[in-house]
Amino acid sequence: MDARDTIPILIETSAATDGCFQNTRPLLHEIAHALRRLQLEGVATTLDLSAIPFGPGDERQLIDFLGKGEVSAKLEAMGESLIWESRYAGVWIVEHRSTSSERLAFQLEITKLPAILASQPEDIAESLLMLREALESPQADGTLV
Amino acid sequence: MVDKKIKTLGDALRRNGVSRRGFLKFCTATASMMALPPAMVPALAASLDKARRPSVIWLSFQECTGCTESLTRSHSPTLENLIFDHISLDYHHTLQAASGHAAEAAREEAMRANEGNYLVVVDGAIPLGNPGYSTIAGFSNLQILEETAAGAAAVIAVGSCAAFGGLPKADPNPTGAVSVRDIVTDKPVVNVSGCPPIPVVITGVLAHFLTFGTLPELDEYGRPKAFFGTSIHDRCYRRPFYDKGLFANTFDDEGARKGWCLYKLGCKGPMTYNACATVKWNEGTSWPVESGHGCLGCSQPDFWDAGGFYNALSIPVGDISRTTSYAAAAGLGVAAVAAGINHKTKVAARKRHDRVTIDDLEKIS
Amino acid sequence: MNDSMDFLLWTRGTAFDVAIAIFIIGLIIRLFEIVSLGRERTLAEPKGSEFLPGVKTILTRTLPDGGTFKRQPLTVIAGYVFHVGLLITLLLFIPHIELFRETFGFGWPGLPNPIVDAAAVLGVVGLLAALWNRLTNPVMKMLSGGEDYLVWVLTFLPLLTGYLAYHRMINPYPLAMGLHLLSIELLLILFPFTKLMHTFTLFLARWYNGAMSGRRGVQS
Amino acid sequence: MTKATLERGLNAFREQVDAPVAAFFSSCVNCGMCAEACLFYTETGDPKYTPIHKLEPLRRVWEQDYTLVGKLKKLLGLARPVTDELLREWQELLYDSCTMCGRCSLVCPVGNDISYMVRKAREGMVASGNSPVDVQGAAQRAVTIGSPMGVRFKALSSQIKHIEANSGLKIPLDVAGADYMPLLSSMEIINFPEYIESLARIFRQAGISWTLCSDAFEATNTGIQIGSSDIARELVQRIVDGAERLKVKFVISPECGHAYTSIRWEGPDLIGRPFPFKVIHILELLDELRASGRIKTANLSSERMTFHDPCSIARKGGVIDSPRKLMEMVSSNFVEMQDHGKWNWCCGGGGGVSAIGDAEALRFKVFKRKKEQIEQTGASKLVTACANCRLVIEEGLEEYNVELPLEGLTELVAHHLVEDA
Repeated sequence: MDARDTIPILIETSAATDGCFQNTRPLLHEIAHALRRLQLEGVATTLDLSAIPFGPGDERQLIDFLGKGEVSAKLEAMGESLIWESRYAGVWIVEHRSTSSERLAFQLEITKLPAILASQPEDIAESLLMLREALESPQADGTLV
Repeated sequence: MVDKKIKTLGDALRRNGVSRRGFLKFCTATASMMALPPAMVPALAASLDKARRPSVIWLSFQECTGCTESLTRSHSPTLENLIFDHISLDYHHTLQAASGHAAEAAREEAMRANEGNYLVVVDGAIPLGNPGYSTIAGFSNLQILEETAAGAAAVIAVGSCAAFGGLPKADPNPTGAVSVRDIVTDKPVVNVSGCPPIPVVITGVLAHFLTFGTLPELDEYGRPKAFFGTSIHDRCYRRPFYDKGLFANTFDDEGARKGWCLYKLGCKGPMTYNACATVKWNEGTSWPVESGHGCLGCSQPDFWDAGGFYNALSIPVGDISRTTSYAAAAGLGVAAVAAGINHKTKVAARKRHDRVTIDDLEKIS
Repeated sequence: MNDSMDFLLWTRGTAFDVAIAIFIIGLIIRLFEIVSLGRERTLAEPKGSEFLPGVKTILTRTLPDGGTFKRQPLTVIAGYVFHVGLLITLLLFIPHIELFRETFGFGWPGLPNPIVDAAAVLGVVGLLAALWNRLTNPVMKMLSGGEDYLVWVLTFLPLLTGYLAYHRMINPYPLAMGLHLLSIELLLILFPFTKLMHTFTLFLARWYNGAMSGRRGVQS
Repeated sequence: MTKATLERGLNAFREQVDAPVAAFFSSCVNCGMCAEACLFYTETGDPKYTPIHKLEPLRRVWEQDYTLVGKLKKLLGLARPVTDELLREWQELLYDSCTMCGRCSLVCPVGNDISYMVRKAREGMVASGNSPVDVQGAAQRAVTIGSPMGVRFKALSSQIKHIEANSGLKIPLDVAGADYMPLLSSMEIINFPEYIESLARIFRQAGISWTLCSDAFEATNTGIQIGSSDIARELVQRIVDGAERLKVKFVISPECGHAYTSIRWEGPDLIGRPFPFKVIHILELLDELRASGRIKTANLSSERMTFHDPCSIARKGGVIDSPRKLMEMVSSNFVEMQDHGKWNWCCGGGGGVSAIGDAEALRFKVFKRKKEQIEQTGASKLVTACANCRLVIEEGLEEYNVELPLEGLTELVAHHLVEDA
């Protein structure tokens, strides 16, 4: 949601202006190169979209262009994060938000699976401990689960 | 306030129940904020996990508090909190609860306890014209800065006043204002210029110090290259229009409405190095050029004296048409004299003319 | 003068004022020096008028005659390429037009930057060719003195520094732009006192030639 | 005060610098294009013959006396002065190797009229005693005897008698109130008297009232060639006096290049007042007679002919179309040279060069250009309208062993003239 939409002032935007800043196209080329690299060498690439000089409309144009693919996930850790695969397999969009829904980071990951979706080894170790603990200590009401 | 027993940032986060995923997300956000390449995230995570808690002393001199305002209104509150919660801001005029002798005592205590390790953040220029122009608790800005900087690990000059003298130093500089770098020469000084500076740049520098215990790489003006490495012009989304020769001529013409380049309206983007074009302002909402106004060049030294804000960068600073008219007038005067001399020389030559006859064709030998 | 911003401000400020003042004063002096010498009255019955042939010659001498072109193609081509490149760059680059607008109170449309950029490259190439020609052509080599090479340098530097500044090949930009301005200031200061004056006096020269010929009913 | 001195020379240079000269020197960027227009450079390849370079002495005077920087340089001792030595060295460049043909003035991209400046520079050379001795002699003869070749009226008188006796034509002499007064060049009197006969023939047919003048027949003006307005004035004055005495309406400049320049263009300025008569070139007059139908020709020659434009008449006099119309009156097979009209190449002997003995070898060398030009046309006859060009070309062709007859255009017209009587 664009904060500007709530300002009750009419901003004239001609059709010509919308998305004509030409900043999306070069980025799409970069994505294509990254995909090729992933395909041939298995090397993942992350593009930080906040470092790209976007004009008004550019970002929306890019996201619309990439579209939505089969997978989308929501992560709840220090606020919400939205992660979805675009209709181009291997191109993932990762948006991190804070607890007050401010965007913290916005990235494109060209990878098989964004690292943040995978369970982290430390967390796995911790959860194993927790699970064992739970199994070893009998429940007060006698049920296992 | 954070529990003083917690030594590292990693501890603090875990104590707050943050998962590894959460930490990774935090690192990603921090890297993005510090304008570090995403590939740096794992290294950042390792460092941040072990990051220690520094003491920070914030000094305000000839300033307008705009820099502090900018910082406290910074977006990403969670992230800010995390960083700020983790530093120990032991002295800050505007923000601290203590006042008077108690406040000064806090500063002295922090300096003593963290000798050689604390950070000094300065906003505002230092007047050298007369120490009385700006004092705190009876001490001149110069005295306080010299004294505080002596035991610091590094100094961060926040805002163009501290970094370059800023508005106080603008011609004719009535207070004899100078920048932090003019005073502090034996300590690393990081300039985070801008009027005001971009808030995440301030936190970015703090995060860098926090994470790596070092200062980021600086440009020739002592500014972190990560943020000041490229000019506004080079990162401006309106750059294609500049290249095509499409310019707004007024603030309400078709070009302005279509978002064409603002060069002719005085945009100083080509000479200005800052991160506005990508980081943007007000929670990433927009930035001056996107709002339809050219860059003022506020992160460059002496931008106040760099000619009219609405004059194109190629226009000289002075009143060129006045210079031209005066020069033309002077030129006419001098030229009239030069012309008179030439005329006289020629008339004299004519007068001296000896009629050539066939008898004097030969040379005297 | 310890950093590039100070340098830029100086070149955009004091230095520019001084340079433009010397340029204008010098220019007027030179033109007055020339015109003050006057022309002899001509009493012979004219065969034609002076004015139109004078104007015609001003225009026609812009094109080379076929014979010269055949004998000295390099001089002609290098001269053209460099002059056209320089004039396009000088007069049709938007930032330059803004400067003229500020000075004279009016401007004119410019060209897209890539075209100006190409023109600047042409200008540089043309100048290099002209220098090579000057160093190798026996006539030009014999005629040329220090001033000819000075004038070449004075013309070359603004094009070069402008090109480097535009492409941001000198960093930081304030240094690049300051160097560009400084090179122009050098050019402006020395302009009225060197052969660079031909920029203006060639109109006088062509007019005199055309007018004196026109009066005799002679083609010029 | 008599005798030439450096000081007088410098003063003369100073007098000669005017606004056009200053504009020309200010505009020169040493592009060297004028060299390509000059046959002394193209035929020798020696850069010192570059036209603008020949003006170095005048340029120095202009720079040092009439420009701020030059005066400053002079004051600081940085200026290279004009010395006797320099002028001696430049004599060859300003006289031997310049016919003032004006071709350089036509190609200069900044519009410099270089031959205009050479004419002026010669004033300083004369005043400083650096004019060629041979031309000095010619000037002395012109002033004392009345002709550079030493031709006195007696010689003309006997030629007149000879022509009248042979042709039965009447050559009017000193007839007051006649309309036209033709001038002659000494060469015509001595080498090409056919010209006088042709005039008489054509004028009789056209019914023109004309007269020769016994004390003003010589058209050539060595003052113009050597570059002395004072001497030129004296010579022009004689013509003006003669024409005024006979009260003629027109003075006819003969088939001679520099005579046209001196009497038509410089004359009134030299004597300081407009002429009470008009000056017309013989080719212009013939063309007028042709146009008005007063003369007609017949039996056009089918011989391949080409025409050499004398520089002073064509390029510097603007008489270009008339000779072509006249050529069409006499030849059905007229071919142009490759560079003709205003672009013609000089014969190499104009501007006094043909009078300089020391310059002969150089003159023959650069004649190659004209020779090639003529040969390219394949013509078997060369026509021209200048006695000097004619002589120089004849000598040149002889030097290169080329057999080619030359004829004056006026004679050729007379030859084909349809006569009533």
